[in-house]
Amino acid sequence: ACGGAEDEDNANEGNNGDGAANEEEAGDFSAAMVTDIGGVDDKSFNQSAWEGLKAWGEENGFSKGEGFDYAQSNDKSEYIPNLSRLVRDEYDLIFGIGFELKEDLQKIADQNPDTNFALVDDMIDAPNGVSITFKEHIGSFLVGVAAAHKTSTNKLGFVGGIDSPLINKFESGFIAGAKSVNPDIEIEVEYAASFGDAAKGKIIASTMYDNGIDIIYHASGGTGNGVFNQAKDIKQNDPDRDIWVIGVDRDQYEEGAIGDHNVTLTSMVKRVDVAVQEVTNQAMNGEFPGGKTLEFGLEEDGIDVATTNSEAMTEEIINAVQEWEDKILDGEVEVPQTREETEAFIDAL
Amino acid sequence: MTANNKLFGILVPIISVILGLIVGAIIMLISGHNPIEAYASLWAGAFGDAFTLGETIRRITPLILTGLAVAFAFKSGLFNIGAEGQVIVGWLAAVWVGLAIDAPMIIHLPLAIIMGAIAGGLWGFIPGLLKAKIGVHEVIVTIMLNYIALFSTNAIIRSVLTEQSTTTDHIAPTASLASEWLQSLTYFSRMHYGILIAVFAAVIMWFLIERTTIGYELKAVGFNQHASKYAGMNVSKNIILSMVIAGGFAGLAGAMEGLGTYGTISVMSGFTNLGFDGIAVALLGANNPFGVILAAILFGVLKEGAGEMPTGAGVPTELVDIIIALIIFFVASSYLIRWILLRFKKEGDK
Amino acid sequence: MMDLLQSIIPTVLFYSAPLILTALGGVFSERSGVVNIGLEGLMVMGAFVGIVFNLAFADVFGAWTPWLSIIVAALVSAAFSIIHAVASVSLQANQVVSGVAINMLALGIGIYLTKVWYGKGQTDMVQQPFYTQDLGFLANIPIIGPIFFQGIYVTSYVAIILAFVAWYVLYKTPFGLRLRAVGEHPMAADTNGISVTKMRYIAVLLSGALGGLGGSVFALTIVSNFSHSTIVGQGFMALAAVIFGKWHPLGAMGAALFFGFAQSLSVVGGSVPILQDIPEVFLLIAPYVLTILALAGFIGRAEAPRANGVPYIKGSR
Amino acid sequence: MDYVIEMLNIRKEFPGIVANDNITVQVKKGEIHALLGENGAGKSTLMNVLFGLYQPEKGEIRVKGEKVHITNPNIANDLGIGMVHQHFMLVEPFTVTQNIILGSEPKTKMGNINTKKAEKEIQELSDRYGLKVDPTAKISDISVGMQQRVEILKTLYRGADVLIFDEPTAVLTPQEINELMEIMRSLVNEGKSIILITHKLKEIMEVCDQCTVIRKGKGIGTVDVANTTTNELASLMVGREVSFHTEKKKAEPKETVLTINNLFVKDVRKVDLVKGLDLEIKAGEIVGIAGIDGNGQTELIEALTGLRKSTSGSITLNGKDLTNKSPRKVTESGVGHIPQDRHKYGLVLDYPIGANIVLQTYYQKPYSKASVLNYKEIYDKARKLIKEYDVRTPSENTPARALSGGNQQKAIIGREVDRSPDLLIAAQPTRGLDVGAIEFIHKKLIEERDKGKAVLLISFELDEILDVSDRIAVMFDGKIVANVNPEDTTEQELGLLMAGSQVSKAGESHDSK
Ligand SMILES: Nc1ncnc2c1ncn2[C@@H]1O[C@H](COP(=O)(O)OP(=O)(O)OP(=O)(O)O)[C@@H](O)[C@H]1O
Ligand SMILES: Nc1ncnc2c1ncn2[C@@H]1O[C@H](COP(=O)(O)OP(=O)(O)OP(=O)(O)O)[C@@H](O)[C@H]1O
Ligand SMILES: [Mg+2]
Ligand SMILES: [Mg+2]
Repeated sequence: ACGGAEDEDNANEGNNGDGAANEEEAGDFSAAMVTDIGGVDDKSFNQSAWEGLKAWGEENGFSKGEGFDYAQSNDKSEYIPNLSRLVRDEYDLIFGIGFELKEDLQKIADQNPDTNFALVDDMIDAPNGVSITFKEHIGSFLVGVAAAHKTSTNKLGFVGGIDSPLINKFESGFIAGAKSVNPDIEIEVEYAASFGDAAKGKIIASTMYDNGIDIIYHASGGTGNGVFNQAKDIKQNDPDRDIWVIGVDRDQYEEGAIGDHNVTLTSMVKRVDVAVQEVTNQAMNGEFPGGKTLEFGLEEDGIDVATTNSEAMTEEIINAVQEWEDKILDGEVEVPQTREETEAFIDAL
Repeated sequence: MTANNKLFGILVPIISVILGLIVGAIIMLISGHNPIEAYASLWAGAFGDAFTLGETIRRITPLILTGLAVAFAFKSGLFNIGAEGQVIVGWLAAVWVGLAIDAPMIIHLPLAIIMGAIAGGLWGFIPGLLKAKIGVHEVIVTIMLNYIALFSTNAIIRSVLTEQSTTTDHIAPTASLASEWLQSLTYFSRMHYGILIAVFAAVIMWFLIERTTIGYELKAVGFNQHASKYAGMNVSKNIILSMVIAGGFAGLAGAMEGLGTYGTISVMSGFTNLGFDGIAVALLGANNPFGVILAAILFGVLKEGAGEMPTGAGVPTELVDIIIALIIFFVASSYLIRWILLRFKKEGDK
Repeated sequence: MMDLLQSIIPTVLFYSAPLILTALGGVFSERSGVVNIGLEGLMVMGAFVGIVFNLAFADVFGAWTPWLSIIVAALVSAAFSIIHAVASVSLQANQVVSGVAINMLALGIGIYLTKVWYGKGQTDMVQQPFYTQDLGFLANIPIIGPIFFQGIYVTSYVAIILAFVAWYVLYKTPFGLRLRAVGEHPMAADTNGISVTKMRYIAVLLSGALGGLGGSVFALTIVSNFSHSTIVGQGFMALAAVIFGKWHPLGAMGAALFFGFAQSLSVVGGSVPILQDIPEVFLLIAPYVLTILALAGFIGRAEAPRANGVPYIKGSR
Repeated sequence: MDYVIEMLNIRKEFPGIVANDNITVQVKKGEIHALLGENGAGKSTLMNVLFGLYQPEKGEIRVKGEKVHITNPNIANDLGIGMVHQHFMLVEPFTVTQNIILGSEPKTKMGNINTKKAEKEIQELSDRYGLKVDPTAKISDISVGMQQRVEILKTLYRGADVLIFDEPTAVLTPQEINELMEIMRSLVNEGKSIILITHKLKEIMEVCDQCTVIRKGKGIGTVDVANTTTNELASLMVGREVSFHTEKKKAEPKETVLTINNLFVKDVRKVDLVKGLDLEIKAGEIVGIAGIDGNGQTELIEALTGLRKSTSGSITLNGKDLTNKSPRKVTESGVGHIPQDRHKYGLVLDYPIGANIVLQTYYQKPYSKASVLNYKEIYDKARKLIKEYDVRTPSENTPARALSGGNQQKAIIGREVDRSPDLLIAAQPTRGLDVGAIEFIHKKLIEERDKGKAVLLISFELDEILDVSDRIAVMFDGKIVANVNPEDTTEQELGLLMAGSQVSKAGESHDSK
């Protein structure tokens, strides 16, 4: 049924294990990535990262296995073997996708000073390693703005996966964004204690929507499936009711489709692909920013607010988002990243 | 007859493994993969070089211990589905000690290991106590305790061991089982001294069960509680003891992960599966400690080698899970294999 | 209070329905004397088949797709459970072992085929899941209607009705009497001319069908796609419900509803004033702690069917 | 000839053993036909062949002259053959009715079980043959005797003309045995035929018309019961002369070993079953407890051996208090116990016979030191006892499960006696055993007595009580209601006492409260 061009590409991977004869001479630079649990088809940042790496590879005339590749982890314990295998296969730059790989990537980077490493979503500390992070709080702030404009009940919901500093960043930005537009808006925050518990996500969403919340922003991976499910169910029963979900990491428009409607208001998109491509190019050109932390935000095209649902994201909302985006870029607004900062932020409103 | 049984005892697992691999190959053929390539890459993935060998051994270590945890409880008629939760609390306790205490290695490391075992033992004590005193089915209690261990441990990691972070700091070197020497031998694999502990634990289990009055009582209670009571044994005590020791083994498995492989503990979104794999290991090992070691080696090799199959042959790693499941089936249905073997033997005799 | 009930009850129902269905399967199997640790795997198989069928045929069958999906899932899971039946009934395998293998096999096959067919680790979301609805005139009954019959999955009531059907079958029909006899004293049944093997095969197949139903209902009401994390532990919870419910269909249903209640309380609890100050972790573990306490406190010793887990070998004592 | 059943030249093999070797049995209509043979002779096997549970390797079965192939119990049922098994085939949590109709249930139009109709039919059947069965009772709640009558009803309900009884009296009290004999007679009067397996020659003499004797799987022949004697039957069975009366010297009781004072014990259901029992046993005497099952014997033994707590009263052994001590304490104080259920209590069936020999002493020297077992000592001991007590087993490594009931019992007796306890409690020590084994066990009990030990024998077999005891204590309703000398009493009198008909004594114990 659905599935974009990327998916079809993926579908072929199974068969070219022997590696088709490559038309072009491979250059002497190569890059690879290790996924966290989920794999390159997780419809989330693993997939996004792989798309970036693939785009880079194709730009430079490589094919999978020749110049770029990935190793999939099905379990935490597989990070080290995967990273290590890629080192031994003499890749010049190796990405670890996701904060889960932090410890292991750090270890491998220390052990292999001649190889370059990059960690997405967390920091490593090594001269041969670069940290790639995103300003999720800013993206979340902007979708908060969108939600504040869209809500008719002035009640919003936030569903987090595991209560952690990273997810708190999403929460903080979202609350700040919504309250900036309208300080009277109430925001209910729930954590599912898991990134894979759709049932829990559905129960939380059901409770939230019952309590008059009309827009839920989720930063909870697979748990979010349950949120979408519940929203679509309500929509199915009552097509006139305005119920929305805000997606995370990538554009979750597809997940929101229900008949002629779509409950995905927008998504806070992390352009991991952009970041991966960017860093790989730098490394290839001998400008590897070793030891640095790269923060991808609005300026770097690392954060985006999806507007695929053009019916829901009206001109007016897009303009409002744009307005706040400018304010942030101008430094007029300092978006909070923790709960304490958020409290202070709200008090200052 | 007994000599025959011994022979069967060895032949059945071997034939099962072979059958499992054959069926696995058939599945690959049907789904359009090349089984020879796949098994070659599986082999390379497990034994290809020093690194993979080291990683394979690392993977075997906790499997031996959870296998023992299930096998030990089985010996006294108890089914320990709770190894999973016992691993988690053992891991937590070991890392906690590794982080919180400042002591020379000679004290710190044993203390951390023992605390892991004690935590696991405590997690086995609860279902043991409920079974012995109130007769609550241990299967259901251990299932529930798995979840309780998972969620509680996550909460402790986040709010006690760290400040809302998902991974703890690295344990002090004095509590670490990791060894630079082993790592340098194996090109930075995470092989650690835990394998010695695991093998030692198997010897301990064998000695306990086969050579001591404790084992005599535990087995008797497992076979026949009425007769055990009649013979003056304390049935409740033995049920509890069995679960505590079983939990202790699983707790050790957790300690191996915490002190050896990772040096940290992270918030887990799901189970480690070490406990569930332990069930399979125990079964394939016929609940015999040395059988458990062999079974753990087999599963460790298959699982470690599987990582190489997608890149090496385009075969999804799950094929190995299918093969392991099939092997378990064949072992469990050894009746069939025995029957066939007997047939062959009869033909041969004629 | 009304509001609270109105938000809790439908949640309890949708969460519990898959557990009820699967637990009923467990009741049939264990009542016949075959231990079924493999419920988890049967649910996985059901979820996998339900989703794949739905994805493949949504265009053909339209609104009927989810119903056909769960039926096909039930059939395929029943066929899959034959493995367990052959191993534990005909080949005298250790039934726990066989069940563990079923769990591994189902997940292995599900993900393997997903990767082979779709080229990725999880499927897309289905276009034809189940939706909640108001149940006709029942929804208009004052007080009860809004709580029990508005915004409900029909599958939840299917599960509850099936629980009563299972009770009727087990306790009122010759088939049920024979099935229970086989689980209590297979030799007695055998000497009365009842085929122990046949009854146990039927029971295991029923558990396969019901487990498949449970898994597919879970997938099509809650998750909407299939991946390695679609079914994580629900089968074990269903098994717990079987035991908690003392191997009785209605008991198992009660236990499953209780799990659903505890689960939803852990979410709704956050908005109930008294529960608000309790650290989250306590609400999270509440369902599991409550189950243990309930077993230890009120339910006490649960007697399994006497021949549960014992292979029947003709002529032995 | 109008034979209803003819089993001609039947051969049945099990791996490594020929259980039935060319056996022929012919049963006439309306007769009670006995099957006699030692333990393991092949009687049950032969009947299982007739009932369709086993297939014979050779031979022919004819029912009413027609050659038949009975490949499963359904066919046997259809041919009018019913079997009451040695080990009851009853589903405990089910009701009497459910057990009886199982497999051929009457249905309503709705397809569910027509329980009402079934109950009515069963009540009628029960009344017709005087079986006194309550169709709505649960099996787990009724006595062994009634369970057996349920088994009989099961066959009658299926319209059996030929009933097979496999050792029906082994588990019954004398009263129940008499009732059963009555029932059998009335069945035969109604035109049924019966095949009866029993080890009790007296029963054969009492009710049977013909008797086929089997020895080690071979048919020895069929005799007309009217023209034979018990002695002849016994020597046919074992192939040698057997003495029935146990030779023993007169007892010489010495000091008191066991004193039980006003003991009260509750059963599982928390009902008092032992109600103020007093008993004394001296060194060098065998005290037999006679009584009908269910009068508190089991509870008394359990209280004596520490398996159950008493609610009041005291138990003293050699002057030391043993009340409510743990089984281990009791054992260590010098009590040996041959339990009535050898499979449940006496043995760990999955342990080798060697390990079973040290079931109570494994933790003591020389079998273990500092918790480490010494297998050499254990197996040396086992080999010694196996030889001494003639336990027939391939080796001391053989699992206890593989031994026949008689040999299991001998192993238990060896274990208990070898510890040389001051008090030996023997509960139903010969249940289900053949005369040879019984003879051996009685001899051992008397030897113990002669060594100056106290022996408490509990048995439902009046013969055994009368034969072995030096003194008989009659137990009724939780109390010892009479002490009688075996030489001065008759079965008749004992039976009356056991039924509680001695009013004056009952009044006496009433005062003592
Ligand atoms: N299922 C079986 N498998 C193997 N051998 C068996 C089996 N059943 C019985 N036997 C063997 O067949 C022989 C006859 O056993 P059977 O049970 O018929 O004896 P029996 O005459 O009924 O003895 P008892 O008086 O103790 O009931 C025994 O030696 C026994 O070992
Ligand atoms: N499945 C079996 N396999 C091998 N031998 C068997 C089997 N079943 C029974 N036997 C043999 O049957 C014999 C005993 O059978 P039998 O029914 O005669 O026992 P019994 O003396 O009547 O015991 P019980 O006390 O249970 O009445 C033993 O020799 C035992 O080894
Ligand atoms: Mg017999
Ligand atoms: Mg017998």
